[in-house]
Amino acid sequence: MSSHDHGHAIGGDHVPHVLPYAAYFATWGALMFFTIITVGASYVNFGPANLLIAVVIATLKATIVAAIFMHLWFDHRMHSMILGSAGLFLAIFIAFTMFDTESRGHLESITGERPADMSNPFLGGSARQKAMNALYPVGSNSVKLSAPGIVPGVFDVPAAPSASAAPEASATVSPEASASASASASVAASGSTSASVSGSVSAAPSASAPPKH
Amino acid sequence: MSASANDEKLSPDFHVAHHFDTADQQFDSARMGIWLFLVTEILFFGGLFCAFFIYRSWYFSSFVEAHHHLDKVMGAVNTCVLIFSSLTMALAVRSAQVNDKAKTVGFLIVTILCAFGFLVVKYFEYQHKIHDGLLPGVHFTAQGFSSPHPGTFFAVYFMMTGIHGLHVIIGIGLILWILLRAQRGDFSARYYAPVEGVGLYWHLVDLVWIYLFPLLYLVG
Amino acid sequence: MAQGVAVPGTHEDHPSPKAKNYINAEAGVWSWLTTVDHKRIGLMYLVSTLIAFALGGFFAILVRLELLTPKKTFMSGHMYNQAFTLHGAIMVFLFIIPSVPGALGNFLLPIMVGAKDVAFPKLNLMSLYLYWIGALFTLSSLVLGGLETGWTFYVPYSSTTGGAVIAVTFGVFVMGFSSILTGLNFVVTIHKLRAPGMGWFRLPLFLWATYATSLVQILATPVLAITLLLLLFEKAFQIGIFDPKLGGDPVLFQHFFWFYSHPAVYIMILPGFGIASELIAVHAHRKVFGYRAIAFSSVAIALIGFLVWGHHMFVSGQSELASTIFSALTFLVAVPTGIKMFNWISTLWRSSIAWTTPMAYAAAFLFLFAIGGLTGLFCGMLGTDMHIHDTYFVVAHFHYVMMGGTVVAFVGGLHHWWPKMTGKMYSDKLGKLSALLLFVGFNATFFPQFILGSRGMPRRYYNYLDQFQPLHQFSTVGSWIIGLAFLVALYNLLDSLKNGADAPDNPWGGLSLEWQTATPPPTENFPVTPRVTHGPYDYSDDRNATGASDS
Amino acid sequence: MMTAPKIDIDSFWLPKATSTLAGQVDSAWNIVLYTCIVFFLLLMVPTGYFLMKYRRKKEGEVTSAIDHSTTIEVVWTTIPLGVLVVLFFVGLTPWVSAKVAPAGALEINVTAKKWNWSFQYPDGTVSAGKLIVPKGKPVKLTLSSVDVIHSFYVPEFRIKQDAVPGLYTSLWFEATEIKDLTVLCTEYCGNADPCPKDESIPCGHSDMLATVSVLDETKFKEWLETGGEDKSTPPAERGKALFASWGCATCHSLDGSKATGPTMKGLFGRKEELADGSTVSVDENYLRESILVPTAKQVKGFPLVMPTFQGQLKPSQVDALIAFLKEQK
Repeated sequence: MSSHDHGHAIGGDHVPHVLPYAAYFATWGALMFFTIITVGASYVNFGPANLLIAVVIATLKATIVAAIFMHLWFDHRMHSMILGSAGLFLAIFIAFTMFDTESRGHLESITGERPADMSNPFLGGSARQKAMNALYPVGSNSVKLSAPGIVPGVFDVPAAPSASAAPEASATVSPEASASASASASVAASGSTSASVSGSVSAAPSASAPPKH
Repeated sequence: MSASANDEKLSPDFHVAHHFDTADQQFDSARMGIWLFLVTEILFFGGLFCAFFIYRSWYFSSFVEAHHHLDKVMGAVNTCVLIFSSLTMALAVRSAQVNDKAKTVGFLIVTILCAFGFLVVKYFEYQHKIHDGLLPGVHFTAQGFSSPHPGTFFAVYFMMTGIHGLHVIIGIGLILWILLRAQRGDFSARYYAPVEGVGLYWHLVDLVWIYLFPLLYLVG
Repeated sequence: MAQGVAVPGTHEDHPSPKAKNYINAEAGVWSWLTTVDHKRIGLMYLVSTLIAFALGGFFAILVRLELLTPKKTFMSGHMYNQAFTLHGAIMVFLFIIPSVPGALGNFLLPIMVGAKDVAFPKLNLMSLYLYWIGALFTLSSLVLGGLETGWTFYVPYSSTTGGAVIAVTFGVFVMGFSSILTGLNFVVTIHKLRAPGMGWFRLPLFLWATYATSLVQILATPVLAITLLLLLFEKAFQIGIFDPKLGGDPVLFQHFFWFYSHPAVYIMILPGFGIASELIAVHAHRKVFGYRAIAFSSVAIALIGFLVWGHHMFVSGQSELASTIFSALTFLVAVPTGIKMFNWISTLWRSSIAWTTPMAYAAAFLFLFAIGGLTGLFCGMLGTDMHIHDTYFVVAHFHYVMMGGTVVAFVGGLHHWWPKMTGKMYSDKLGKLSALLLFVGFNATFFPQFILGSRGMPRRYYNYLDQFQPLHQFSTVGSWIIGLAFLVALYNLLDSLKNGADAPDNPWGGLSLEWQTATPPPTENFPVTPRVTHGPYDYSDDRNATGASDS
Repeated sequence: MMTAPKIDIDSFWLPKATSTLAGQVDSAWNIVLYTCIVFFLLLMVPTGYFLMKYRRKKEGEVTSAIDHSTTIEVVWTTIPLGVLVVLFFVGLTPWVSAKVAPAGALEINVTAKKWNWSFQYPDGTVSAGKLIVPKGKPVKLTLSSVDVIHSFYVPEFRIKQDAVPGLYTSLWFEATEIKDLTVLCTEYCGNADPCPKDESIPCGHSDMLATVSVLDETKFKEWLETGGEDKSTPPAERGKALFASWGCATCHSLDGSKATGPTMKGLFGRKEELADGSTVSVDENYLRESILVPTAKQVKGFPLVMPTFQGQLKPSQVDALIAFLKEQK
């Protein structure tokens, strides 16, 4: 029963691989050190890197715990592979899901205000809708829809202001841009997709983009 | 490695289960089983981490605002408590490996105490949140938030820490079980797989918290 | 007899079948409920999953009957929704997922690797109990106001509708643990408990498939668990993770759900692949063509299966970029699946095919799965999926895969191993009749659904446009033939228990280890741990050629 | 169930193609269909042949020992892979065109709710249950839902898109024929229990139909100018139609029976007790307010589940509804 065999990958498992106390306390010290670092770092604002720093330090700590406390360093490589596979599949899960959620238009980015009025999603919230309401007061019987181009963009009149390019806002970017990608939430993404695939579609389809068809 | 030296250290109750050929095989199987189980635990928590990252990205200002309502100090204290308990758990396994029954029992007791300490701190944290109306979804009643959907942060917070807390409670039960068996003298240098298995589980609970603490308390 | 596989003392002077075996080793209900013998647990799984199958099938017949006419035939729309929900939930969670691993896997895996039991026998029993508990919660919906969410539990419908959502979600959550523990047990058993000489490339292909299945169970099921837990909390406490009113995202639920449920499709079909490999090799008495290709393709399918879940969400509001990537990856799964088909067919080449009942089922499997697999291309293609998504085309596609694939393979496998499990031979004639009826009835039921779907008939419809009625009626009549086929098979198998001849140890001349032990096997499978000297399919007398599979 | 136009089937598999996109989808469909048939024959002809040819004639036949061929494995890995890559792009093409609407398309907002569709035009015109579009012009639909997930599907256009609460999704089409087509909901959305007695009221997922009416450009302009309403019919009759098409009848009965909301029988002039204890006499103002701001005065004993119709109904439509409700003695 030897306790002097640490430091090389273990062979016979019925010989417990016993680490010296120092190794455990050193590990603990390292963990405490990184805890202090991560707490300290939280008082400094690194902007978008905040999350990255926190995750990196946490991963360092987790690696130390796994390697020493959980004995992975001295264990069958199989067990490291098993743990690694958990990380891999978790990464696949989070990465693919976020691939969607990050490239998908979300109501908030469109309406600019939350909570959205779920009972009437098209009322009030969207900048496009506001612009539309300004042009054509809702339900106003006085509006006579006789002028050409009253359904902007459909019937000729390319220069006519489109529904989304409201009078007040053709210059402002944020609400309008999102409003014109608008409503099609996800089209922005498809723009880039298709651009990369077929090269035929503009990257950011908007009301002013030339008609494709 | 003489067989007789090993046999002396075998605890009286220990026998290789009927379907295994050797103690090695049994020990290896148990550990592989535990590691596979830890994989499922990681993926189980993984769903919540996924939700955290997504909603943080969507409701960034809300997450930043909401995380200031968590008590950094309490979180840090709990982190230290849990890391310390991880140390004592590792030492308990070490003691079992070297046939030191008294120390095994002692370290396990410290580990359990730390676990209870963790839960006590958590209790006070929860109490504050509930008192302040910082609850998930429809139950969120706190006033004065400038960003929409702070309830989402607390949904993630309560689900994550709640499930983690549940794991701590289960861990206490498991350690208690190991403690009683250690007291009874079930373990030896040749047979300590249950101690190591529970130890691995406990380290995983610590490992999850190592991520939860900075994500929820520090960067929000 | 035991060509190439030396199992000392099992077959030479094998006593009569009345000798002590796992069935008569102990008597009494209690001895079954507390057993840790994998074979008894497998048998209990078999009975339980078959009961679930009967129940799911009953709801299927109800659903088809209601669709005999548009509008109301005999039940209300509300009841119809419950019927198809229960049909789906029972078939998926109570039958297909646990059936092959739980019943055949449990029974065969330790024998096939030459072990006495699985690595964790008590855990194995716990899996069975968890399955029972979960099943009880799920079925409690029948009395707790029903469940009408569809088996997919999409939010916000499931989190706002009434009924027994919480009970069922909890039940499926518990059954998830059962599935995880079974998978974990199998992986460890295959890694650690193989008999001497049983190298990885001497594992029967059924075990490769089961191994791949178990990996998926371990890696994917926990995500289902957390999904259902979140849904449960959403429903009970409105925590707002998925509820759009509170800032949650319903589409995120679909990601969570399909991250499990797409790989779960492989939990369902991979064991079917494994069975098919066994049936074809044993009943054609031929060395499997492309053993390694089939083995690795199982693992490849399991792993690639994790990258494609978004193809269930092409029209869900998922971003176009994500859909495009998921579609591209989806096509990759078709490659290893194709490899399997090609190799199975090549295994038939220059073989010696005995037209037994299991072979009849295997032939049906090849035909039906070919259709099921190929029609998947329509669903994986972005442009065509837009048209057929959530229509009967998809319904037909997954029934061809799940039922034409897995269920047909399962029933074939049941006939294949029935003599080993029970010690009785059934009537081969009736068995083949049931296979024929199933084949005819299945195609009559589901082929019209391809046409219905491509013509625009959406799924989960209680009421439908009159013009679809003829095809629906055709399909309903087909479902009766399927029902008849299963009744014939059931009668045949049950009758064999009473009137069947005693089965020899190795009725089909198989070479894998389960055929080398007594029928039915003794409690610890082999009197002496077997020593494996050749691969499981070394049928050829040409020993020079067998070297390829040793290594 | 609403009366829905028949789906025009003009081939064995597919409905008639009546949008510019449908042609593209059908080309992709045909390519994958023929590929599948070829592969199916490639698999099944040898299978059938082997199954017959290699039947066991006597016990103990020697079978082939050939157990692998790397060449052939590579062949049947790479050739299908190549075919699949091609199929991916075949499927991608129509999808990209389906997802990117031409600029300047007529934008219509589609609101889905259990179990009806409403369509809002840029000028504020709202049409319930009937989508009127011009032929030969691109129409872009932006979808959302107020309750659960629904899905907008027109088989003859080959388009489908989920309407998700809390999210805007979109799709577009350009109709190529003047005719009426059926819109189906393809995302399961439940059933009412029990169903209203009147069978014309949609009661569940499979009744959640709408009609797309493709008109020529002139007729479409005419329709839009009149706000989609025929002013010649009496208000009460228009109100009756609105009452049905907006799904009011799902919650409000006309025969006095209790449902999710108060019955409309004998409503006008009735004294209603409100949740806050006060009472109100039902007059025009109360009705208008209740339609536009249902939360303002909640009738005691009924859940507050009615959605607002503010911005969806025009004043003249509200008037028509009130006229209809006044007649429910």
